[in-house]
Amino acid sequence: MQVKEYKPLIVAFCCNWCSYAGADLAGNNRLNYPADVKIIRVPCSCRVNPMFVLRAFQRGADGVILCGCHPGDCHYTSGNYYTRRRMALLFSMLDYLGIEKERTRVEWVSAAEGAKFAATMNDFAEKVAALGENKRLEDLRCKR
Amino acid sequence: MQKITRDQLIEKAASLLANGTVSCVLGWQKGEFDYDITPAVFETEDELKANFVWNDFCGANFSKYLVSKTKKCEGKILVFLKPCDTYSFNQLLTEHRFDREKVYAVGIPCEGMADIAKVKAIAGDGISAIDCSGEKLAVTTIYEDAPVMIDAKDVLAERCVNCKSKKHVAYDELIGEDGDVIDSARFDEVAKIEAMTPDERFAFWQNELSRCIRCNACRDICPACTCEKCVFGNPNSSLENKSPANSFEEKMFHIIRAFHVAGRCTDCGECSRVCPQHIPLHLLNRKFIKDIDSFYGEYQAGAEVGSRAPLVNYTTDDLEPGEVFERGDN
Amino acid sequence: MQRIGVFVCWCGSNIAGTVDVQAVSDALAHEPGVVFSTNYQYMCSQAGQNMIKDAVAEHKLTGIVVCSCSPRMHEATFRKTAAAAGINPYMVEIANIREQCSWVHKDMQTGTEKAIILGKAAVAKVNLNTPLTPGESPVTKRALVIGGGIAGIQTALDIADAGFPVDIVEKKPTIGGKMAQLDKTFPTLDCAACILTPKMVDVAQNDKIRIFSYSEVTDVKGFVGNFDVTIKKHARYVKEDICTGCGACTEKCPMKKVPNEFNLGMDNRSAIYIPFAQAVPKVATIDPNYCNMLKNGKCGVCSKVCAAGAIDYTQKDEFIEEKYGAIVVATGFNPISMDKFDEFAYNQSKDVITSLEFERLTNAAGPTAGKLLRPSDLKHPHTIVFVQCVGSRCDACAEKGKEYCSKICCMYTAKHAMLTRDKYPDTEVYVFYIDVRTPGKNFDEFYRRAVEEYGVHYIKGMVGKVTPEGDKLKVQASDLLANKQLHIDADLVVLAAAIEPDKSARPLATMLTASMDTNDFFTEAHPKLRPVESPTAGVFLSGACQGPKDIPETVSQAGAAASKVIGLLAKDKLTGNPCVASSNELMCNGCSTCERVCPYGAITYENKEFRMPDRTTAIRRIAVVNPAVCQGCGCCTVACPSGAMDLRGFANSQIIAEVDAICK
Amino acid sequence: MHNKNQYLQEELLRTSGVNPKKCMRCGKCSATCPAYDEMEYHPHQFVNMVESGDIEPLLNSKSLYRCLSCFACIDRCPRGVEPAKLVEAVRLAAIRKQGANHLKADDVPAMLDDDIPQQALVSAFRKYAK
Repeated sequence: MQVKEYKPLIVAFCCNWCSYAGADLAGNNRLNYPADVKIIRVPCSCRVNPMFVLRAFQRGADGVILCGCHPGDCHYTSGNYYTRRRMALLFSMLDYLGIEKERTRVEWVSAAEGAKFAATMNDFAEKVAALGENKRLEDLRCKR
Repeated sequence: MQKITRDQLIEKAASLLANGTVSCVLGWQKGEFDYDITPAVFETEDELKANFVWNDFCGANFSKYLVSKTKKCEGKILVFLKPCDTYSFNQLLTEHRFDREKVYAVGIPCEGMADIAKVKAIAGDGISAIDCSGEKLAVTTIYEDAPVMIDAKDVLAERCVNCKSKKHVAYDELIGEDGDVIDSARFDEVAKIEAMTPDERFAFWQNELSRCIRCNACRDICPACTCEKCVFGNPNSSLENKSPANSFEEKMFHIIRAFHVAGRCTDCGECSRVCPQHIPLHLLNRKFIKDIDSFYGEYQAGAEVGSRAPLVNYTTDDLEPGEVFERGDN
Repeated sequence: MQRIGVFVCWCGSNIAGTVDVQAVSDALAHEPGVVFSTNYQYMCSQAGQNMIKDAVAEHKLTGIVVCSCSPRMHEATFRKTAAAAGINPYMVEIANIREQCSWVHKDMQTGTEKAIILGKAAVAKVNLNTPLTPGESPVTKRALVIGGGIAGIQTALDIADAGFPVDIVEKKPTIGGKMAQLDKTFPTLDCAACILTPKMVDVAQNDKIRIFSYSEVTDVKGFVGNFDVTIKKHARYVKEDICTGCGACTEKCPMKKVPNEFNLGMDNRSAIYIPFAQAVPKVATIDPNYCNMLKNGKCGVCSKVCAAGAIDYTQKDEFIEEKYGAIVVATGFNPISMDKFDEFAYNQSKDVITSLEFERLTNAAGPTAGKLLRPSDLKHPHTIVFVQCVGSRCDACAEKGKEYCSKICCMYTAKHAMLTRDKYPDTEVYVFYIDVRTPGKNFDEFYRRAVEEYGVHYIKGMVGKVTPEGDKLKVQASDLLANKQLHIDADLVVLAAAIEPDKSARPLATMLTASMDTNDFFTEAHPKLRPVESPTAGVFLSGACQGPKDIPETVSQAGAAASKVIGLLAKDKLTGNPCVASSNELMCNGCSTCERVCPYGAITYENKEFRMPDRTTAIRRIAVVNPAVCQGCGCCTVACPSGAMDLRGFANSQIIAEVDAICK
Repeated sequence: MHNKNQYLQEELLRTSGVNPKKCMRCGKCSATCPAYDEMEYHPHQFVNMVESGDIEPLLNSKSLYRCLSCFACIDRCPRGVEPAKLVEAVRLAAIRKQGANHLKADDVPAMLDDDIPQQALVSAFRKYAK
């Protein structure tokens, strides 16, 4: 039997003003990062509902990362401050449920930080790949 | 045994009905058994005398019922509030969920409520009657002639063992004496889980949540879950999920539910009380409360009306989501 | 069900080089809702756009997915195409398969696989798209210019010229800014005052322009076309409308030991002062930190000598609220502090000065009345060393200095050197440079003249150390071309200090919600194509607040900003962004959570009567979003527990559909 | 440009932690150097020569030992290049080339002398015991 090479599936939510532009800049500068990362554009990191994060995990994502403007630089003044609180609590809760904390991350990437975007994605993809498939979030109910 | 008696409460309710202050009374009445007490609306003194109950099983928090009852009832509603109920009462006022003018709140002291599961563990199954009027609970079963006498302290519900406050934060009138906010050990259980390894935590929660049958009792009883339409019951939300379709959904449901009430949950403990599967759901809510206290400073939802909940607030130097794992207490 | 057309762009080989575009269009053809799928070399070209229009007509498309470059690039283009083809522009979604796929991945197979998934996500989203129509809001036909330097002055004049009222807010007692402090201007060497002060007078006399001098902006609310701005007018203790600017008070004021900031502290002024002769408005200002009357109630001389009776010691700060349709930021620059550059002995010797101080030393209205005398002993300096790039072009990690080139130093140093040699042929002038950067009309010719005609010694190398010794400054420097170390006994050392944005810019940016780069320069909406607009609608950038600039460049940018403002104010109504939040009243709890997180105050509540399921009616409190005020961040949608609040264009269901498509 | 000393160059960059590509050729290091006149190759040349792989002349130059390690160049370099660290690395390379690059713990007692500061021994040990 041929063993299929494990490829993590990573969903990245990027705010339109900073991080999505940062991702575009990474592209403009031809900075490589794994194709496992798929970006979803949202107007602001504060648009990301914890439900979206869980939904991604539920549907088989191995890692979810949120990128937004640096605190203080939010296009909408304060959106990312709320994101920061929401995700701090959500991530802490996931950790409390015994889910690997490396599967979730929030990173502030400005429109000027193409290199940081690529480096972040490389690092995150590597960490998620090291964890392997996301079993825990799928299987909490079923005892095996 | 509770310090105030059923008769005192009926007398108070009857007089307020008689002088026209209120037009109906939100109180407890006996269900099928002595211990499954249900909320009820009373409109006359006779109804009160016939069915009103006040004993160690009157745990139900009435605050939530005010949301719909104030819209339906002509005139004011009398509601009896135990100390922990008053926090929910305030939280709902903060969220403009009912009209304060339509409620006459009577604060009543509470000596803690009994957990029927603990009673059954001592007295056994087949309980036919429980008398709470004496020093001890007298539990009669169909198997024994003499009632089993149980010390109320031994069967206190978990939330009452870890009671956070005997102080009423809202009322129009108080019967009996007011107590104080208590320095409870309610976060000890959370800390114990936090101290486990990730694998142990996972195993713990897998064991607990795997019992969930998605009856939605926790949601329906929760005084913070008063949404006109729950996202999990809304076919247009893309998240409609009335029963678990796949293995992940209990967790999704419980995390989201806990998240939706984070910063709004007063830790009244109703979710755990009503869970037919005895899942310690309060440990999810308390985790958020503990985190909020340690990340953003102590905050008690419902302690005052109009306070800004931690999730609709921020400071420019809040800790980063990545830092929650670096903290010593995690 | 939608009828979706998918259009995959090759972008020449930019996409097609790494993504099998045929495979992508084939794969997406089978997605739900897709009735047509194709690929083409350049979708954004006229031919590509026509292809879309034809397909819409032929296949009765209701939605369009373009797999191409970033939506930040061509979303607007394809939306226009859709509109021209008769589809609502918001039925278009872009799958970014260039910047976020073909350009970052090398392998054809992975690139193609990813492109297909991104395309599927876009298709999934379009399936849930609904036609959106932008709302309209009125435009307040008045502009605010923050900063009264040459940038602000030029912008205000140009806007006023088009017939719109403009207010200038300047934090100093007079407009004029840095240019008013300059002596001559490169490359033509005309005197700064001669070309600036007429413009200042024009501003004062223009009945469309109001000047709020000695004032600052303290609060900005609202949005493009409808800003509500609070301006704090500092008490100057002189009634502006009565003071004639005669200057009698400044002469009689007994407190004369106040460092004169206009001459950078190289001489003194009185506690009541007019910054300089051509100040606009030409009215006196009392410095409360030094005035004896204000400090301890003893004096009152100025009040006695003022024939007009303009002095008012009881004046208080005043807050003015005004509505504006557009805001221009022209907050300018300052030279950086030299405190961290110990090696140049700036704080040890008065004879080590910055270039701006040199400007004042050579200016006829300066502390030495235009004679080049060194500050310590007022003797004529015979050997002058100019050091370039002090604090510019530093490593990003270095604690001192800036990473960028300050752009203006090469030219003003050439100017200083040339003028010195011209006026004082007996001086030796050395300029230490790393590179001489003179890209500008007549700039290099100017620099060459300094070297060839005026005999300025340009030395490639840096000054390592300046040591004051007796009345000399020992300068140790390297000459890289001669490969030797030089030791020069100089009388005066002039440092070309890097420039940085004014300190007031950062808090202002926060108020305006305009973004800044790491150096606190304002970010432009597009570095090449929208250089005078901030990404925040209705906020425009003029002058050095956006990046280092010389005068010609500042003036042209100021004019450009003005033309953008005029374009905005010429409209009677603005069409807004239709991607705003809206609340489903049937689900709304009226809990006020959304209102608390909204940064724009766009959400209000009203009581509405509802029919309940049991046929009774009840009054419920529900949230209402003002679409003209909402900017569409979506913060409220997450705060809302019931999911009643949703964001058009980025609805919960749409994002979840994208998540599902990606995770399938 | 062909670089015959690639191995040595990489070694120098690794041991020094210096990136000579950051240099913008301003010459401030040389301008600031108190030992400039004693040197055949000056600090900015040092950086330049290491970058271009022209390392042999440096290894054989007395300049190497004229550097006082005063670190003025490190302090004042606007680009954070740290030339003194490069000089130090070349010195180490020169010593290693002579085979005298190792100091064994056993050799230390013989070298003990009341006049040698303890610090000198420790730093020598740290440097040559690698």
